[in-house]
Amino acid sequence: MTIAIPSLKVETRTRASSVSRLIALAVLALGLAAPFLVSRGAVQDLFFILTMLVLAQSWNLLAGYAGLISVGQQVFVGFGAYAMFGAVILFGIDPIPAILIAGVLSALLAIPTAFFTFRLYGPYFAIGTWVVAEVVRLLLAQWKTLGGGTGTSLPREAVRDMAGVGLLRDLFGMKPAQASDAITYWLALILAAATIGFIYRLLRSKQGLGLAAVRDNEQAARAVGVDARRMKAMVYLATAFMTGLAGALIYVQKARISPDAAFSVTDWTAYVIFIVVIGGIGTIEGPILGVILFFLLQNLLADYGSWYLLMLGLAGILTMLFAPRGLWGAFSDRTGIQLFPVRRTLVGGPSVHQGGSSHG
Amino acid sequence: QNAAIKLGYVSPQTGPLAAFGEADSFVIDAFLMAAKAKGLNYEIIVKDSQSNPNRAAEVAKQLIVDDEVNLMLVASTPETTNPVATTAEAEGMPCISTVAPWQPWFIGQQGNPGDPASWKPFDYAFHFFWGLEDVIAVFTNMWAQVETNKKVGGLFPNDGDGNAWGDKVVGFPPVLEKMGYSLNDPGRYQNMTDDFSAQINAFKAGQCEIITGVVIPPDFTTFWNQAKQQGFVPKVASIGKALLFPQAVEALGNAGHNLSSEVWWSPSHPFKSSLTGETSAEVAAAFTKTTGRPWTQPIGFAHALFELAVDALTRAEDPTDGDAVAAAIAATRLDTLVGPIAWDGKGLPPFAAKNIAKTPLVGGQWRLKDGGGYDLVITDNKTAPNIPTGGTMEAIA
Amino acid sequence: MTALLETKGLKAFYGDFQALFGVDITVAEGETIAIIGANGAGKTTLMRALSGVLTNAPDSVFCRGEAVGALAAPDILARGIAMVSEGRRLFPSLTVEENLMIGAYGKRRGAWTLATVYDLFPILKERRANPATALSGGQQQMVAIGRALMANPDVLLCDEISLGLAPVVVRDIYAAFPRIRESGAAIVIVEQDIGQALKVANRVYCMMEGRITLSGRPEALSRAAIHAAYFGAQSHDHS
Amino acid sequence: MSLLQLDSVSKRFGALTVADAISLTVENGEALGIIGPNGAGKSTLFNLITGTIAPDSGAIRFAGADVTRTPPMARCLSGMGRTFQIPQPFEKLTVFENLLVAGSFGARRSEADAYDHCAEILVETGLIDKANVPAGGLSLLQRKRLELARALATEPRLLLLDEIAGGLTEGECQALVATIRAIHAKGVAVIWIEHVLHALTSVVERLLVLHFGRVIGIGAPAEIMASRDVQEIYLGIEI
Amino acid sequence: MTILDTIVQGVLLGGLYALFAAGLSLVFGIMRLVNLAHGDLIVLAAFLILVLVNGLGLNPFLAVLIVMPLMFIAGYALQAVLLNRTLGKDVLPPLLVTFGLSIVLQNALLEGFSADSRRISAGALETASINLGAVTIGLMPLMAFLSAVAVIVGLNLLIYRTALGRAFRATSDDPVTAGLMGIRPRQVFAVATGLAMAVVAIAALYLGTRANFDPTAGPARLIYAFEAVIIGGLGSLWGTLAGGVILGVAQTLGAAVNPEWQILSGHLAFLAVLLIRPRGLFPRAVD
Ligand SMILES: Nc1ncnc2c1ncn2[C@@H]1O[C@H](COP(=O)(O)OP(=O)(O)OP(=O)(O)O)[C@@H](O)[C@H]1O
Ligand SMILES: Nc1ncnc2c1ncn2[C@@H]1O[C@H](COP(=O)(O)OP(=O)(O)OP(=O)(O)O)[C@@H](O)[C@H]1O
Ligand SMILES: [Mg+2]
Ligand SMILES: [Mg+2]
Repeated sequence: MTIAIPSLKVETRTRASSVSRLIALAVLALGLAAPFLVSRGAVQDLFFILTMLVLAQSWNLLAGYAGLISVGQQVFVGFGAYAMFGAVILFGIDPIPAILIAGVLSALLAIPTAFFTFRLYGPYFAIGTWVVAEVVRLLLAQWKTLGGGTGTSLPREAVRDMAGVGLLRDLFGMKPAQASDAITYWLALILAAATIGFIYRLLRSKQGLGLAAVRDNEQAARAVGVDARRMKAMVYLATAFMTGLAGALIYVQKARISPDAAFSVTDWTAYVIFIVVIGGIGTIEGPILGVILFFLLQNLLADYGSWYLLMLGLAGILTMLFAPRGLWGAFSDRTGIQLFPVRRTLVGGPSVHQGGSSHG
Repeated sequence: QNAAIKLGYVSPQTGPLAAFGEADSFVIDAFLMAAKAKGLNYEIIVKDSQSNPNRAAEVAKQLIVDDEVNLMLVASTPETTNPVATTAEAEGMPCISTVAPWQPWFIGQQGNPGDPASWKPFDYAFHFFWGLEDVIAVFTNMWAQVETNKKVGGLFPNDGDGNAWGDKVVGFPPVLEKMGYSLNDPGRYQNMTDDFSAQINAFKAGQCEIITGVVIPPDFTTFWNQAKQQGFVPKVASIGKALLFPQAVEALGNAGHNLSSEVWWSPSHPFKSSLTGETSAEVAAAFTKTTGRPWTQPIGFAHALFELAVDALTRAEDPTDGDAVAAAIAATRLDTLVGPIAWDGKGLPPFAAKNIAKTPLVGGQWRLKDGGGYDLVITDNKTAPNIPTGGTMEAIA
Repeated sequence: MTALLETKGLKAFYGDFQALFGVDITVAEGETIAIIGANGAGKTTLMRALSGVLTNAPDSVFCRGEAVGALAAPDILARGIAMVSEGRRLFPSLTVEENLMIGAYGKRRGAWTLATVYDLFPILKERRANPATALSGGQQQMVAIGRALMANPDVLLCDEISLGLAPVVVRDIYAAFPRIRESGAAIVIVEQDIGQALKVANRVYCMMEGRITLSGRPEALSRAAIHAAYFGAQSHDHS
Repeated sequence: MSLLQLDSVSKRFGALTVADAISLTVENGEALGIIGPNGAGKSTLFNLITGTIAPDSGAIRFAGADVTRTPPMARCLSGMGRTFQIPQPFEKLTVFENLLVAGSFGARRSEADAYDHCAEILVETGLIDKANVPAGGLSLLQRKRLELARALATEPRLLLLDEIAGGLTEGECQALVATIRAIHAKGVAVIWIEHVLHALTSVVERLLVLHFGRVIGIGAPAEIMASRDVQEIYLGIEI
Repeated sequence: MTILDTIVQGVLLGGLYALFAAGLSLVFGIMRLVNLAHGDLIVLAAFLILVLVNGLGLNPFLAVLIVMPLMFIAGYALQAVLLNRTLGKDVLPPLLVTFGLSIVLQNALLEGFSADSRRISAGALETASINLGAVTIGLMPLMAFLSAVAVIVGLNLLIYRTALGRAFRATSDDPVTAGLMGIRPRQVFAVATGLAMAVVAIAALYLGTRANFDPTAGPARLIYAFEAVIIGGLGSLWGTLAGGVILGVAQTLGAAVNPEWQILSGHLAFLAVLLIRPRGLFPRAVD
């Protein structure tokens, strides 16, 4: 017996999401024009925000959706950065293609590291990722051609003659430093948009549905045919790729690298975790909100040195205790607003009511 | 009245390197007062690197882009000076840097430090300090005062300083060999190592009577205690970095007696400030009076940094033009609190001639005072005879 | 006279799922009560509510007239109510003897000590140094009962102590009950094994879907009524 | 060739034997009922069949292939659908999405292909009104229904049901029986663990009695229910 | 016989690591709580000892006796006020809260004590040693090792011989049933963390006398402590000692080859153990 449901339809969009789609496009357009509209300082601030956003979205995908709590993501930032430096210094490749190479190499690095860390669960996994990051840091610190523990700088010409710099100079009369700022900024913008786009698409795809199932109940997910291990491995690889790209991009802009800086737990993992947790883990909106708050906090309090970090630590603790779903989570729970909805809503059909509680 | 000239200053004021930045606010306050008295209009924007190289690069960018400073000043350890100088160079911002031996500063900023043929000078980044050749000369001069078997044990970590000191080309090994010392270098260790038995065993086996290296304070404490426990007591221990600050030596208890170290500045240095006319002794005394803390070596260099800034900016045709300021820096001839400074390539290999100016270096030994605490006594001045000694080298008991 | 233990309109919830809908029972000093009912009737939930594992409205459970509904398990235990949990729940990292000793953690004194418990279940003395989980199911159940006795309770709550045990073993365990009663404790047993329950109880409550549907002295209840209550079909016309 | 074949499968948890050399054959399209006291090892048997736990010895064949060591995910893809005794919904996903996971992964379809099929099952199992409600907000009975619906969405050849009728009203129970019959009528083999005997016996062709992890009887329901052993062990009533 | 000396020094170093790890192991074993602030708490205790030694001129060994109860109280309060709220199925809250705590502690210490690197002076003991011919054993490292053994023997006696220890194990197995025995799990957890902090005070003494420390020295110690716990296996204190020794010996052996390999060898030994035995060398039977 089959029951025909002629008017059945599945919708994934809400009014808020249609609005936010427009807003996103406008923001993107405005973002692209930013180097012509705002000061260089603002462009650099935006670069910082965007790269941190990429790191935060990646960690959020890993921890918030795949349940893999890593405190060792700095391994991909540092490795990506070193791969880029290696490609530029040793092979004379232009920094921009070198960034791509770095992303790919980071994803490749994820294979052997997953081999170790995926044997571990929960807190063990977290510690395991940290140790792996230390091992990679110590190994790279032995690589004398890239400066060993001292670190090294990108050749000045590499950045100055980077693809596109000449073009910008000719077209808009930008100074090389300004032009390379603009280029790295655009790359960061594209990377951030692509990361969010990728994560959003993933979550709305069949794989995303499987991922959500694994997050909610791994045992049941396996029982209905979801390959939880593969799913997690895939996410781990994807985040390694995105994090590696971000790391390489950040260090194109910094132009100087050392193992301690590139593999800093504080800069590339602790801050990122705070951003995600304070903003709202397990949502796409959370890290966006979090990174903006983080930036404001940093600017307001940077001159207070250790007080700033102390406040950040306290804010993280308080959020975890009193609003474990973060600021966006709390907001969304109260208002039902979601800018990036992933719900599949069944509408139409004989007796479907389009009930109000369509938000989770 | 002209708009104020803006100086950006980056140093580690918090974090593990904070001892280096300890004198900053004292030096800056004194400088602003002196500048005002002279009718100069300067604004100084100070940024804390938090001892973090990432942060140092970031604040340097902010100073250049947001604050639009006219000149970048940076001090203390390659971890701080290198990211800042790299950023300034990329941005076309003139930069004066100090308190890092020149090799880790210069070579450490090259794309491929292992390939001297690829090294290039900088257009905007200038550095003044001594180099490894100086510290080698000072150390060996000190060692020559004591009867030893000329067997040296080396402690070089895998960091900016350690790699430079231990370098087979520009570091200690080639020079020591030439001078008839044999160097026992077990290899680069990581900072914050908990056990030095491998090194101690190697030094014992090699019958080393002299220990040298560039070690961070916690590691030196670990090493020195362990060495004593293992019955390894060299006649001479000349260590860079770990013995700079009196607090660090005091942390060794009585075991700090007669340890020796490089001395780049002290109250007995016979130099005067070009800005205030004060002598070294006067500046040191003022510091102790204001802060209640003993004098430290970075005071003189932080002070000199500002002397150089004023000098270059006054001479520059247009202090707001980076190229003009860079040209003025390159043409400097100034007698500062740390000695005469000129980027004239004196005592330097050709590749570094443009960007480095050297300051005099002597050697000293920490001596226990009767009432507790330590004195740093200058024990060797062959490298800079104008700086008076306060005693001669003694072997460690 | 106030009852030793009493519930008044006791309700219990698991999230938004209601498992008990106003249960009233009383337990008098020295009495043995049996609670029977089909799977999912709410018997375990009732036990958990009585023992403080689930907290309730304060005035839904009374112990000697004191409202104890909102107290946590250790406070309930301090008032002399101990429980043998469904499924035994021994501590696997403790030996048999340690499992027993931990029953005395609350330091209530009385007739039950290690010696008297070993006297009641001699086999446990032989196995005292073994990890508790290395014992057979029946022996484990003895440990669970002994552990609860070590607290010298005034009321002993037993949830399905015959669960998964062969009838012979069940008989052995029930053989201990007269001795327990002699020590003065009232006993509340939850049983699916109706035969056993009816043999030892002074009074029986039958539960169905979170409510008491039948109660009385065992000899006064018809087998048909109980059987019906047990399997859930056409039971409502009894009670 | 039989659909499912267990060959002397055993499993122990420490000292506890929960499956004791169980051999069993289920044919294509057959309906088998499993009964046994609490803790007899019924759910464990399901876990062994579906791969949630691995047997200590013995072999399991499904649809002609040896699946003794294959993971649950692969067994689902080869046609086993199961419900959990304690419902395990994906709490943050809606009811419809819960089915979509099963319908797209378990039945190897694209997501869009699974829409119609999943909506049909929602109607069939009476959950269509709750389609857009997060599963975390369902009552226990609805959760159990969701378990069934989700198992169906994987389009199984063998459906394993673990105590899904408990707590239903008579009317609901009959509706459930009708649903399961309809599924069975389409040729899906069913293994059903149930305490609600009248519901079970009105569907299954054979009944298996499990006690202490051992098969103590298998055969036509009437025959099994009449056996003395079963009456004594399962009902605990001495006749 | 340098190799013998290398191993002996590694074993002694392992004792120090085990001391760092013992408190962590206790807490980890009883409530599965991963305390990322453990290293910073060691540093905090070291500063407390320092204040007593410098301020009141106390002997450091005496100062520890005062700091131990202080740290016990701090640990008790920490668990009761903060950490108990984070326990549950989800591993994220405890990780994050202790991570936040680590940052807070480091920076509060920076504000309070500045970044200067400090040291607790133990006088002549620091450099004293016992000469056994082939090997020379430093007195302080030996005392650290013996303290580690003593702490582990003590904790094991506590855990396996006392009512409190039974309560620890029972609560760890099953908090709900433990409640039915009159045990208050939250209180038991607080006592456990208090004890762990008392052990931390002992670890702090040896940290502070062996090398300099500063407010940011914690995390570097934490990672070794964790490795020791995980190598040893969850809940096994002797395992933790073994884990510490494995780390220490791996480090000294690695350094004997080349100091570059010192720290790396420790980490690699850790990864190797994980590869062979993901649950550690002496895991608890039930978990
Ligand atoms: N932790 C829980 N969460 C949600 N529902 C629960 C929980 N525990 C029990 N229930 C439900 O509450 C109802 C009553 O369960 P309870 O365990 O009290 O029954 P019982 O009479 O003891 O049954 P049994 O004979 O199976 O032991 C059942 O429908 C059960 O499924
Ligand atoms: N993972 C496990 N570890 C240890 N023991 C277990 C485990 N799973 C089940 N058991 C035990 O195995 C026995 C059989 O359990 P199972 O769940 O199979 O029983 P069941 O027949 O389904 O009972 P019910 O009717 O209560 O559902 C029980 O004693 C149970 O406690
Ligand atoms: Mg029950
Ligand atoms: Mg079951």
